Amino acid sequence: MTRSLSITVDPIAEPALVSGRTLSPGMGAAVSFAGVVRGLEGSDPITALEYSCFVPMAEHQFHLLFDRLAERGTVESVRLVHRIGRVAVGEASLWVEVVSPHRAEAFQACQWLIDEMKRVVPIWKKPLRD
Amino acid sequence: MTRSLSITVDPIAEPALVSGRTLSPGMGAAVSFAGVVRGLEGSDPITALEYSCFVPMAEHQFHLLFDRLAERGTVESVRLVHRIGRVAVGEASLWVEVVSPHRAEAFQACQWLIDEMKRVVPIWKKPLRD
Amino acid sequence: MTIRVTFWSYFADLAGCAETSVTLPERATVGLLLESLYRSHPALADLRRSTLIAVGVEYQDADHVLADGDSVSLFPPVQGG
Amino acid sequence: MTIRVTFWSYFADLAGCAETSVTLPERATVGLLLESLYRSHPALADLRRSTLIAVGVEYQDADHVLADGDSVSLFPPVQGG
Repeated sequence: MTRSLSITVDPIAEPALVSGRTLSPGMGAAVSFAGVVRGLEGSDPITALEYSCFVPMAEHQFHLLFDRLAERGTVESVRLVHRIGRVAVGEASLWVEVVSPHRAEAFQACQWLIDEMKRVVPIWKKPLRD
Repeated sequence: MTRSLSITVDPIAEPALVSGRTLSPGMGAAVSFAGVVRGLEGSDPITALEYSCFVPMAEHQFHLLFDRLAERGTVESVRLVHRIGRVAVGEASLWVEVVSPHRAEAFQACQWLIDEMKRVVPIWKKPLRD
Repeated sequence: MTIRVTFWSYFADLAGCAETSVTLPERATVGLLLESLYRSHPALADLRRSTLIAVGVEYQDADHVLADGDSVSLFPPVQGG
Repeated sequence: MTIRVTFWSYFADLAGCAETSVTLPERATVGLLLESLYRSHPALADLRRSTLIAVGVEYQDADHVLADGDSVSLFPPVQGG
């Protein structure tokens, strides 16, 4: 399973990421998710989220999750970009793509990865109202 | 709910579709799916799939499905492109994107739409081995 | 009345044509149309249990009453995606 | 032995610092470290049930035995995505 991980302060360039996708001939499904900062945190309007990250541990924990995906044997490729620092409303903080032979596996793996990330990867967010 | 449907013989330009996404400030999740022609149909190698389509009925049936998504009230936007005609191995035949406030809804709606499409939308495929 | 019938996907190969017309009594049902078609195109009869039927752009079943000028489509299970 | 402790996210605000050092007897556990930290930083003690603890880059629980030079992180539930 190929894996690509980026934890970055740069904006997430989704079109370029999509252009960069490579598929072997056995692959039939690419599921991707973009998580975008909403203008409300609870019921309060915000302008941005400030993401902080314990980067070495986040990278390690992401790779432990990728290891578990690889063990399934049904995922050909996973790519994940998490933006940190200030992310304005309407901008993506997270992009995940999973490529598999069949769509059910790709959907399930993509959702599993996001759920697990939200449990174990040390990233936190703070609402900004400036 | 905004909806965009294209049934086309042209290649699916995913990066341009992603660039064209618009989100209102309440939206937090965009899930997209690309269905790609695999090099094997069952256990036989193929070079392409030839998709045929009863276009007016396909459009009508897609819109009935979009109507049902709209009734949920949790989907802001759905965009779907189905390529017909000859689609080579490694090329996308289907692209679907669902935008919702939260990711669970977006994942569920995207999968539901594909499942229902495969039940009711009159499109058929024939393996080509030339 | 005259009903135009279109066969989609490999149903056209089985029927030996992509389109045909069937003359039926007024207020005939889809079921009556199918009986007529299965006599003239017996290869389709074997697949009747998996056959999908549309009148215009809507799915219909055997009880549906046809009207003069209706276009009926017969096709195998769909396979989009 | 000396253990370096880092507080992440709003735990740094509650602790009044992002990092501190604690001197403990050899083979002290994470639990003993926490007892010491909760005495010196009582605002953290209220959140002990939701506190996550890592030694280096691995999650550990209170039974984990520390070694000299270990870096321990305390943080609230994570919120990525």
